[in-house]
Order: sequence, then C-alpha cells, then structure tokens
Amino acid sequence: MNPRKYGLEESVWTLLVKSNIIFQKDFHLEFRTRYAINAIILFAVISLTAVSFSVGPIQLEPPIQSAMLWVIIFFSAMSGLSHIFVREEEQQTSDTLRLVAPPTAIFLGKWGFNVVLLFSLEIIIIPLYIALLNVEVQGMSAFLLIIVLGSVGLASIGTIMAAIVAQASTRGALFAVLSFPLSIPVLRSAIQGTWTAIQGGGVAQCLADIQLLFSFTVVILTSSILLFEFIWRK
Amino acid sequence: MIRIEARDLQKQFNDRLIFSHINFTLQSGESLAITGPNGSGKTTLVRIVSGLLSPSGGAIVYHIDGRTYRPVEVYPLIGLVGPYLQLYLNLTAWENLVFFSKIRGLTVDKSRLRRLMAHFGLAGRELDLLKTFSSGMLQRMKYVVALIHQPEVLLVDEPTSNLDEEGSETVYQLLDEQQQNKILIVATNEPEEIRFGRKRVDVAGQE
Amino acid sequence: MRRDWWKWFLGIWMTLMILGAFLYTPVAKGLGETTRVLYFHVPAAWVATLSFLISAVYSIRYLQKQQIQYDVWAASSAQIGFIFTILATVTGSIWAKEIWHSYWNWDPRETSIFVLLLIYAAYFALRSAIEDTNQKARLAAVYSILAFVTVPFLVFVIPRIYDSLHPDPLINPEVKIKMDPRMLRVFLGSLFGFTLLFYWMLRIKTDIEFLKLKLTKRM
Amino acid sequence: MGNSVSLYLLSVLGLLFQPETKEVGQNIYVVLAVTLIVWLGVFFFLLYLDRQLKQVKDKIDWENE
Repeated sequence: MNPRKYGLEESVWTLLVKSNIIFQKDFHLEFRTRYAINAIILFAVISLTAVSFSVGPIQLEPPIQSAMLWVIIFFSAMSGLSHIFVREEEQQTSDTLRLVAPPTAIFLGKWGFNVVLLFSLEIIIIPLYIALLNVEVQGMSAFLLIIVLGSVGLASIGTIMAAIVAQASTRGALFAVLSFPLSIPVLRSAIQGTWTAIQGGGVAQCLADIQLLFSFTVVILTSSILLFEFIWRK
Repeated sequence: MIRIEARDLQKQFNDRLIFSHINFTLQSGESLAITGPNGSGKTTLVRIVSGLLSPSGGAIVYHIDGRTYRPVEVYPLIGLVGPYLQLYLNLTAWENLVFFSKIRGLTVDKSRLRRLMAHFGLAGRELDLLKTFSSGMLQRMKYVVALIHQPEVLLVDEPTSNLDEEGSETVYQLLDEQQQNKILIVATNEPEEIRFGRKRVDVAGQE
Repeated sequence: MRRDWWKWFLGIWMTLMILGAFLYTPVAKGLGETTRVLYFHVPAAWVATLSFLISAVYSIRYLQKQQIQYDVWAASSAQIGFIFTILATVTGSIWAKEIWHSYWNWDPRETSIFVLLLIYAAYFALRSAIEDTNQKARLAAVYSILAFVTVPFLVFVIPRIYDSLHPDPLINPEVKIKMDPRMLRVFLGSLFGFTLLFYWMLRIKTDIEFLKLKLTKRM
Repeated sequence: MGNSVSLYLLSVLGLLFQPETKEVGQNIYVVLAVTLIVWLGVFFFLLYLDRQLKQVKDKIDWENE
C-alpha cells in the first residue's frame, strides 16, 4: 500500500486539475442558481443608472469618470464575491468539500470563479458605462489592461476575505469592511491608470500603475494561497 | 495495513470541555462504536478522527506502512456519512457523483456508479436534482458518495437516521462488509447498531 | 519598587523630553512653533506602525504554534496600536490645519495612516464577529498578516508616486534626517520614550488578558 | 511615594509659570503646561493600573496554590 497509490502525494499538476474541477462545479452550480451573478450585475446596473441619472446632462471630467467606474465595480464586487464561500457554509457542503479536495485547489478554483464573475460583470457594465456617462476612451488598450489587472486584484482580495467571512457568524457588512482597506492600493492605482488611459495615455504612460497592480496581485495571491489552509481547516 | 491511534484526545469550545482523555487504536478489520447521550460530543469526536476538526489536546495519528500521517493528509482514505454533511442539492444525483469521482482523481466508472445507486434503492433517480430527494433518499445518496472511492476508513454518524426498514438493512450489510478487512467507526445510540463496534468509546464518561 | 525602576525612569525621561521639546529646541524654517508637534505626532505614528508589525509577527507565530498566548499578544498590540493610530491621525490633521489650512486633504501620508485606522477597525470587527476563541484567533491572525502584506504598498509605494504635501524638509524620502542636532536629540529621545510607553501599556494589557485566561483555566 | 514626587514636580511647574510679559512667548508655556499635565496624568494612571494589576495577580496566584 504505497502512499502514491492513495493519491496522498499532491503534485502541482493534480492541484491545478482539481481546482479546475472545483471551478467547473461552482460555475455549473452558479449557472443553475445564478444567485451571485444576479446580485453583482443588478447592483452594478442600479448604481450606474443612479450615477448617470444624478449627473444628468453634465459631462464628467475623466478623473471623476474613472473614479465612478471603480466605485461601481468595487461595490458590485462586494455584493457578489463573498457568495462563493458563504454558500458552501450555509448549505453545509463545505465539510463535504473539506473531505474531498486539498485547500490550495479549493482556493484556486474559487478564485478563478470570482475572476470570471468580475469579468462577466465588466463585459456588461463597461459598454453601458461608456454609453451612459459618454466617456471617450482614447487609450483603449491601456484602459482594458488596467480593467483586467484591477479586477483580478479585487477578485483575489475578495476571494480570501470571502473565505474568512464564511467562517464568521455575523456576516452582513463584514465582507466589505474587511476587503476595503486591503483594496485601497488596487483602487488607487486602477483609478489613476484608468484616468490616464481615458485621456489617451498608452501602456507606457500608465506603467507605474500597471506595475503596482501586477505586483500587488502577485503578492496577495501568493500570501492567500499560503494562508488559505489556516482559514479552511477548522 | 492501516492503524489509527488516538492519544489522550481532548476537545474544548471556549470554556466548555466536550471530552478529554480519549484513547483508542484501530487496525484494518477492526471497528469502533462511539456512544454517549445526545450532544455529548460523539459528532465532535467523529469530526476530529476524520480530520474535519483539530483537537484541543492530544493527537490523532494514522499509521500507514510504518509512516505516520495527520488525518488531513490521508483524506483520500476516508469516507464520512453524517447529518452535517450535505451534497449539492442544486445538482442532479449523477452530477454529484461525477464531481466527487473526478475530484477524488478517479475515472467516472458509469456502470459501477449505477450499480451503487441501485444497491441503495436509488435506481432510475440519477438525473433528478437532489433537492427533489426525500431525507431518506438523501441519506442513501450520502452512502453512495462515501463509497465511490472504496474508503479504507469509513466513519458513520447515526447510520440509519431517516432510513426505512429496507434502507437500514442495506446499511447494516454495508457496515458488516466494511469491518471485515477495513476500518469502521460508528457513532450511535441505537442498541443494535452498537454491536457493529467490537471496541467501544463512551464520550460522556470521560470526565 | 526595584522591579519598576524603568517605569519611574520613563516618567522622568518623558517629562524631560516634553520640556526639551518646548524650551530647548529651535523651530524649523517655515513651520514656526508648530514644529514642536513633530516630537509627538511622528512618534505616535511610529508606535502605530510598530504595534502593527508586532501584531503581525505574533499572528504568524500563533499560526505556527497554535498557542493562545501568541494571539493575546497580537490582539493586545493591535489594541494599543489602534489608540496610537487615532492619536497620530488627530495630531496629524491638527498640524495640517495649521500649515495647509485644511484638516484633511488626502495627502498620501495622511491616506496611509487613515488606512491603518481602517485596517485596525476591520480587524476588531472581525474579532467580534466570531465566538470560538481558536477560530477567532486563527482568522484574526490571517487577516493581520494579509493586512501587513499590503502595508508596504500603502506606506512606501503610494507616497512616492504622487507628490506629497507632507513637510519633508525634516524627513525626506530617503528618511535622512536633516535636523538641527538639538532637535534630533529630543526627537530620538521622545521616540524612545514613546516606544517604552507602548511596551508598558502592552505589558499591562497582556497581563490582564493572561489573568483572565488563568481565571478560566485555559492557559 | 509616587504621590509626593508628582506634587514636587507640579510645584516646580508652578514656579516656572510666572506671568510673562510678551503675549506670544506666553502661549508656548500654556502648551507646555497642558502637555505636561496630560503626560503626568497618563503616567500616574498607568502606575495606578500597574499596582492594581499586581494586587489582582497576587490574589489569583494565592488562590491557585
């Protein structure tokens, strides 16, 4: 009975395969219940219309437009990103999952889900945002790159905080309270970068923000992977 | 050959001592019955042995071919059936089985899965959502899921809860098979289920 | 009395520092009398950051050793740090009112200390949301470490990218202190005094927590 | 012992605190006095807490034996 036969040794490859299986399971479950995707998109649409309604005919300056976009993305994320872990605890499936998969695979699978969730939000909200707030994005390539990097950053923080909040009893606003301070570096660089991109800056001009967003996400992801086991194991 | 060893296990939630000084060893082919009144910590002990929960004191160790492992490291060997373990109700029975097979790194053996479901009286319900299952059927489904990977160590918390006569019969037969050459741990208060444990641990009497 | 000599020493030391700050040191150009805030605002911010570091270190140790006393140290250090963060934020904004005529204008250094305040608030919100002490200790430790990992992005990276209103004639980016020797002496003395004060408050807080644990015999 | 020292310090302060002639110079002493009072307040409060803690600690150790 060598340990390998029992699959006790987890190679990186098996971890990635298992995280993909978990990602598909969650994606499938989400497709069936559509709870998280509804929460996130509805929130975004509501807040966007509220903003454009209150602004009315006034043409906003690029810095305000950029800040407005990221405020909408951040708070929409706060309404949907925690669901992936909270649902497992509430429906008592988290213990079943604990028994079948290693923590790192679970975190990566759930992280992937949250990234895709945020991207699907942006696919819908960004065209609406450009139309409703009549934003002329000159530097489109830098704009999209920063949106992607910023979203991955927010999804990383959101996933690890969701894992923590799922273990706490009183959830409510705790998720946003925990996530906001850690998201400030992402939000600040994303807003600054988006602003320069809207005004026509290319990737070169927004390099400082892109570097910060990238390095921040890498740091958060690695520490989350190392720390997740301490959250997941009771 | 697998040996589970519990050394002076103790569990405490904030100031409430659940149990302490729990000691036992179990080898393949042996079985253990965990008894004690409701809320005395039977479930807590089951969760600690299966690695879902870490003990406040003492240690639970798995010895496999001379090497020692913590419970969390040997999760592929463990199968657990318990009221607090739910399956994915918004997926169909088959989707659940496929997921649990794949995540355990097994190839999806259609015929075997179908036989397992039939064995537990769930034939023909493969494509129904689990949320349409009655509590008895869900309990049987939990056995099917726990047996996909032929676990070396099977833990069952209240084996026949929600089960009718016929369901209980199937479960007793399963428990018999399991304790022939593998490890079986049963947490129960039912007298005829306690007979499944050659060894006994009473959680309440451990003050 | 023997064991507590350093407490009395701290009492006298800090009194000297305060006297020195007001009577002994000259004023920096352009800041006038308000320079004297430097001897109290900066040490408070230093203690706030120091306590955050200590809390993170003990959180790591708790995750390694799973012994409750490390969590007690982490939580107590965070609590004292929270007090000093509030002090630093308030003294900073009073100073800002004097020099830039506005209590708050999101100058990068102000943002960093304010974020530290938010992190502490979130840390205690998390701790109060969990009943089981082990789980509370574990999750609080993880949050403290994650927050600590983001601090470099806050404190060092953001002020460098954007122009800072913060008076740097005294402490410029490379933290090379260009101060008159007398100012430097009192500043470092006050820094030492604040650190000792922080240690003393921390000791009192942890002693109380350990006694509480001893009462419930969970040590 | 602690109380007598603090009294002594306060009296020294009193001597220092003579009415000043210049309006501006006088302000700095006000700030100095306030700061000193705040510090001495904090200091003696901590000492008081320290002593209380010692009593509780001895009481608990005594009971636990």
